[in-house]
Amino acid sequence: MEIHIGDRVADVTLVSKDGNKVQFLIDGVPYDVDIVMAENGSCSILHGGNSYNAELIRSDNGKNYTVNTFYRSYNVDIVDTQAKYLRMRKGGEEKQDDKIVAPMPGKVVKIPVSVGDRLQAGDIVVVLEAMKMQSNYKVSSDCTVREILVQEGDSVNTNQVLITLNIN
Amino acid sequence: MEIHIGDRVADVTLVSKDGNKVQFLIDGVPYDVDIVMAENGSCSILHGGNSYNAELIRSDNGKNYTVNTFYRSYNVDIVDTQAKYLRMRKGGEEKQDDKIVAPMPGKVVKIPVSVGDRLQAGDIVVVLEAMKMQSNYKVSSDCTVREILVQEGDSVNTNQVLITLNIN
Amino acid sequence: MIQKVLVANRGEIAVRIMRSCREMGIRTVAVFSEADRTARHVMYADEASCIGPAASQESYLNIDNIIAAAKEHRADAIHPGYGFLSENADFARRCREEGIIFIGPAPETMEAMGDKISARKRMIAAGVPVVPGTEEPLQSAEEALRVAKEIGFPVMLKASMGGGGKGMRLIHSEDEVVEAYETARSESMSSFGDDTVYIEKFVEEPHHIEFQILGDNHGNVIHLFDRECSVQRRNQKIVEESPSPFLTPELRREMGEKAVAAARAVNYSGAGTIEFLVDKHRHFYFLEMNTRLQVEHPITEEVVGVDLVKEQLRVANGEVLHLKQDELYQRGHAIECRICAEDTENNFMPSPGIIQQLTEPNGIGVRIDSYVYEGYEIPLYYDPMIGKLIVWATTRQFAIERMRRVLYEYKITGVKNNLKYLRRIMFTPDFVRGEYNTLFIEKNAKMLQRSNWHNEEIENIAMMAAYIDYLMNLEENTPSSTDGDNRPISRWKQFGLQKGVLRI
Amino acid sequence: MIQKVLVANRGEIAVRIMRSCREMGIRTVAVFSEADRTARHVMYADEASCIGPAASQESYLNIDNIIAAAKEHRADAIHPGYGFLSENADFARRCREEGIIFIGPAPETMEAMGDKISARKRMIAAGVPVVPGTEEPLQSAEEALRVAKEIGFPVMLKASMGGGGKGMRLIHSEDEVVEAYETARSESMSSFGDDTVYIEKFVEEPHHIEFQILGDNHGNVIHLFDRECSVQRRNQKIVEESPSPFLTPELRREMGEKAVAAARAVNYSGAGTIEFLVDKHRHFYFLEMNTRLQVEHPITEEVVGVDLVKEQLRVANGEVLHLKQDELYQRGHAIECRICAEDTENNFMPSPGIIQQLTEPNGIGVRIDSYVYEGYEIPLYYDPMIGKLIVWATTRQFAIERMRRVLYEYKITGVKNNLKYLRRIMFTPDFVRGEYNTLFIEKNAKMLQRSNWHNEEIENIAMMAAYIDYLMNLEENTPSSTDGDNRPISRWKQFGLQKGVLRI
Repeated sequence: MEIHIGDRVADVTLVSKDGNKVQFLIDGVPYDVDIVMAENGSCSILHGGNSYNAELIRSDNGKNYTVNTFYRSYNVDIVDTQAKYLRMRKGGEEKQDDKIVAPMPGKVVKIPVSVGDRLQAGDIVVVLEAMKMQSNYKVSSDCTVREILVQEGDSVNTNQVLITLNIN
Repeated sequence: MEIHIGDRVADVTLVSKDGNKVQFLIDGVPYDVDIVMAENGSCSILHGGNSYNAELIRSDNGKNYTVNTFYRSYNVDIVDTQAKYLRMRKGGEEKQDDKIVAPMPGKVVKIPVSVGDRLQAGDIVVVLEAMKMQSNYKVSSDCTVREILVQEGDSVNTNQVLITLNIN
Repeated sequence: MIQKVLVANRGEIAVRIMRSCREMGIRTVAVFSEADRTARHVMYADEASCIGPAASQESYLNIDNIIAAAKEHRADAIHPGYGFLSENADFARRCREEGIIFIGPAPETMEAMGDKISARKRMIAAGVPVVPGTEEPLQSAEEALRVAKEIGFPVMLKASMGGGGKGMRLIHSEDEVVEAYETARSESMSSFGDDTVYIEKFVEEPHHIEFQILGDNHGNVIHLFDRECSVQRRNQKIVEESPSPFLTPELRREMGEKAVAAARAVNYSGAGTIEFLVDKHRHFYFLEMNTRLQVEHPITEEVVGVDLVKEQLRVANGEVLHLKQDELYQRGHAIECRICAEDTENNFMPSPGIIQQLTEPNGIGVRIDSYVYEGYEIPLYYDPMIGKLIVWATTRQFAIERMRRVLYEYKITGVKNNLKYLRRIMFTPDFVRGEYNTLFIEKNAKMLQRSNWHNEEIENIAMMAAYIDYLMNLEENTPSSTDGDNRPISRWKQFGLQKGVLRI
Repeated sequence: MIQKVLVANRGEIAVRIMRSCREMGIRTVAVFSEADRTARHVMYADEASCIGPAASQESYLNIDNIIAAAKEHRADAIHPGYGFLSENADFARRCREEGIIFIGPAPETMEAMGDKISARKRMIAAGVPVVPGTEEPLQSAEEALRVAKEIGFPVMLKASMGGGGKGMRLIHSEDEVVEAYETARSESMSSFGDDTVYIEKFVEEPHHIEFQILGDNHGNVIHLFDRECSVQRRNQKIVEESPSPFLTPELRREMGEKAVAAARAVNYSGAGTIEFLVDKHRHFYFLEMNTRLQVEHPITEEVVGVDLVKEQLRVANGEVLHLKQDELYQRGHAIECRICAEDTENNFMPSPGIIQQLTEPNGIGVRIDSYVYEGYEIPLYYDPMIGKLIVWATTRQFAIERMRRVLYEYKITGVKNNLKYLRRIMFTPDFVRGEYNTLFIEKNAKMLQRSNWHNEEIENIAMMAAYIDYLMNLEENTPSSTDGDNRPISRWKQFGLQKGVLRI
C-alpha cells in the first residue's frame, strides 16, 4: 500500500501477523513490531526495545489520519486504488477560483465590500468573530468581488466559502 | 413500561419529547425533565431546578442496568413483554441444586475433597486465588460431593460452577 | 451564613468555585446558556437554570436573567468568577439592591478601580507610580491619533473596562491607529458592554508582575506575594509563575507594601490583584487592579498554601481575615500553563470542535483546573481556554522539569491546541534561565515554531499505526459487534486475534 | 550518574517512579508480563521488555529475566517499587554482582530488617521497644499452637518476609491456629517466595503509626515525620493521613528520634519506613521496618514538600542528602485513600474486570497516582489496588472536606470498587474527630455498610435515565452511524433530535 506522510511517500506492506506481533515491510525493509490499540484512539508500538505511542484521529473517509506522536503531528494518507484513480482523474481539471473561505466556525461580523467592488491587495473583505476574538480577512492581490455568499450575522462553518473573487 | 428498581415496581411512560425536554409519567404522576447524555455513559437530568447525574452500565441484553447516582447504586430492570413472558414461563420450574460457584475470576489453588466425600458444615471444599488473595470456600450444611468440575491450577470465571453437591 | 451560591459563570472557573463551595458544604446553582447544557459546570452543580441563548450578551451578561435565576433558586450569594460580569459595578449594585451577597468588592470600589482611567487617577493621588498616558477617555479615532503622536509610539490602546487582554492593541505607527481604535472598541463592546478606550505609553521590555490581595469588611488587607505573567501572546497571558524570577527580596517587599496601600486606598474587600509593569531597571508602575479572582490564582494557592475561593466566601460571610501577613510565606515554585483550543501555527486562531480523546496528567505536584471531557463539543461562543495546568515543585528548575513531564502526559485529540507550543516554551533558554519579559514570545518566535526536524523511525511508527487502524476498520476485518462497543480498543481485541501471513 | 532506570514493577508505582525519572531526564525501561502488554507503565516508559507469563512468580518475581532485561537495555539501575522483589536481598545482591545499581539499601541491611525476626533482635539490641513474641521462626502448626498459648490470645501470625498485610493473620482462639498457619504460609510463599512465619502478641486497640526515613551512603539519616495508618481492613491499610491526629508534638519528636536511631543501627541508605504500634496510653513499639518506598509515601511528599523518588535516585547516585532535619517541617494535612477494585459488601473480595467509564477528580489540592484508563481490563493476577487518591489542605478538617469533594467527583463504572465505602469513612464520626485506631473498621462496621435509605426522587431519576437509554438503543431509534462513532454521547445527539408525542 502506498502511504503518504508529509512529503514522503512510502510503500508499506503488512507481511504477517500473530496476535500483537506484526511484521511490516517499509520500502522493502522489514520491521518487526509489537503493536496494540491501548487507550481508545491510542496505539502502542514496541520496536527495537523502545516504547512508542501514537494517537490516531481518523477522518470520516477512513483513509486520512492525523497521527500525534510526542514530538510531532503527522498527516498520513493511505492511498488505495480507488483514491489513486480519483486523484488521477482529478489531475489538472480544477483551476482554482480565488475565494475567501472560513478557517474555523464563527460569526460574520462585518462585510465591508459589495459585489463588483474593485479591491487592492490588503483590503479587508470580511470580519469574523469566534471565541470572543475578531479577525480581519484581507485579499492578497488586486481583484474584484464576484459574489458574496453570506450576510452579516450569519454563522459559518469551517471551509465554508464566504466570498468569491475575480482576479484582475 | 414496567420498570423494577430494587424492590419497587413502577410504571413508566415516555409521554412526549422535544429535544432534551422530556415528559414522563411515573405511576401516573407527570415528570417534566431536561435530560441529556453528557459524558459517555453518564446521563444528566435537570428536574425541579436540581441537577442530577446518573451513570449507566447496560447489561449485554440491554434491559438490565446498573445505575450509579452519587448516593447509591441501583439495579434497574426494564421489563418488556418478551421478558415478562420468559419470567412467567420460568416461574417455579427450577429447583436449585446445591453447588459451589466462583464469585469472581481466579485460579483454583486447592480442592481438598473428592467425589463421594461426606462433608460437614464448615468443611473447606475449594481454595481460590485472585489478585494475590486466597479464599476458602466452605459448605454451609452437611452434604456429599457429587461432581468436581475443575482441577487444581485451572483458571475459572465468575459464576462458573466448580463443584456440585448432594444435600443430605 | 451563606448556604447557597449561584455561580454566574461557565467553564473551568465555574467548576473551580463549585469545588470550594462543595467542600464547605454550600449548595451551588449553575446557570447556563443554551449552548452549555452539556457543560461540566451544569452537571457539577446541585441545581441549574438556563439563562438564555448562546450569545453571552443574552445569557452570561444578562443581569436580569441571572438575578431571576438567583431568586428562583433562593441563592444567598452570587460568585461572578472572572470575565463576564465579574467587574461590572451595575451588577454588583443590583445584587445589593436585591438582597443577594455579591462575592467581590463593593460596587463603589469596582467603579473606582474597574474603570482603568479612574483607577489611574486614584493611584496617582495615593502616590503609586503609574505609566504616562491619557487621563480621559478617547472621543474619536482622530483624537487617538493625536494623543498617540503626543506621547510617542509605541503606545498601548486599552479598553477602560477591559481585562484579559481583550480590547487591547499595541500600536507601533500612525497608520495602525485607526484600525486598532475601531477593532478595540468593537471587541470591548462585545466583551464588556462598553466601548471606552484610552492610550498609555508602552513601557518597553516590561515585566508583567502582579500581587494577589485579600481584604475583609473590617479594614484588614494583606498581600499573598507575586506572580510573574510576562509570557503573553496577543496580550494574553499563557504561562505564569510564582515567585517571579525577576524580583529581588527587597523589591518584592516594597511592591507588596505598595499593593496593600493601593488596595487600602479603595477600602478593598475580597480577592483582587494589583498588576504592575516592571522595567528592566526594576522600576515598577501600577498598571491596573483586577477586582476579582484571576485566571492564574492557582499558582498563588500552591505556593502560599491557601484556597482563595474559600477565603472569598469567608470574607463575603463577614468574617475577619484569619490569615496574617507575617505568617504567610512562599514555599517552592509553581507554574501555570493555559491550555487553549487554538492553532499556534496560524496566529493562535481559536479552534473550536469536539474533544475526541483526552488524557490528563496526574501524579505528584500537578493540578488541573479544566472542564472538558471526551465527546464534549467546545462551543464557539466563548473563550478558547479549555483548562489550566499547574505544577508545584521545591525549586524553579524542578517545576520546569515537572511541567515538561506533565505536558508529555497530557493528550488532547480532536481540536487544535497549544500543548506542543507550551512544551517548546519549557525548553526555551530564556524561559529556563528565568530571563524574559513580555517580549518573550516575539523574541523567541522562531524557536517556538514547529520544528521541521525529521526522524524516519517516528515517521515509520506513525505510518504503521495508521495502517493497522485502517486495516482494522475495513469492513471485512470487523465482525459487527453485538454489544455495541465499537471503541478502538474493543475492535482491536477482535482484530488482534487474527494470525498468519497476510501480505496486504 | 544514573542515565537509565529499569523499573521492576507494574501498576501505579511503576508509573510513579517513571514520572520522577522523566523529570530528571533519566530514561526508563518498563518490564511487563504477558498479561500487562496494554498496561500504562509500558506505554509510559521509553523502552519496554516482556519478562514472562502472567503469574508473578514467572515474571515480576523472576530475577533472571529482570536482570536479563536490564542488561539488554543497558540500564544503569533498577528501581524495585514496593512488593514483588523490593525487599528481596538476593535480588539486591544479584544486582550488585551484575554491576547494576539497586535503588534501595544494601542487601545486608535488607536481610537485617526485611526478615522481621532478625529485625526484632536488632531493635532489642538497639534499645527500641518491641512487641513481645517469638524470637525464632515457627517450625510447625503444633509449635504455633504452643507458642500462641504461651503468649496468650489474641496473637498475630506474620510472614517473616511479609508486608502489606499479606501472609498475616489475627488469631483469637486455639481452633483458628492451624488454618491460619497453613494459609499464611501458603500466601507468604506465593507472594514472597518464602514461607517463614512467626507469632507476636497482638497489641489491642493499637494505632499503626510510621515514620518516613531517608539515609545516604555517607552516614546521614533523617526522618520526614509520621503517617497514621490505622484504617485497615484485612490488615491492609486503606486510608492514611499525615500528620497523625493521635501524636503529641513531644511524642512525635521522641518517635522521630527513635526511628532515626533504628535506621542508623543498620547503616540505612535510601528511603525506608519504621512502623510502630502505639497503644492507647501512647506507649510505642517497633513493629517492622520496610526497606523500600511505601504505598502511602505521597502523603509525606505533600506535607513535607519533597519528591521521595527523586531523593532515592540522588542517594543511589551517591549524592549527600541535601535535606537537613532542622529545615524540615510539616505544612497542612494530607489524606490518602486507596482505590481498590473490590466488593465492599462481600468481605472486600477482589473484583477484576474492564473499566467502562472513568472520571478522575482534579482541581485544588488533589493528587491521583493511578494507572487505569477507560477500556483497560484489570488483570486478575495482581493486586486489586487501582490507584491512590491524595488530598492536601491547610487543616485536617479541610482535608476531610476536600476528600469528600473529590470522592464525589471520582467515578468508576464497570468494576466493583470501594469509592462509596471510602465516602462513608469520611463521614464516620470517629474518623472525623480523629479518634480511631486499628479497630476502626470493625467498630464502625455497621455504619460503613451500604445505607438502605430510600429516596423516591433519586429512584425516579435512575429509572428515567435507564429508560431513555433503553429507548435510545432500540434499533429503530438508532440510525446506523456511518462514522463508527457509537458512543452514548453521539447516539444521544441523533436520538436527541426526535420530537413529538410518543407515549411509549
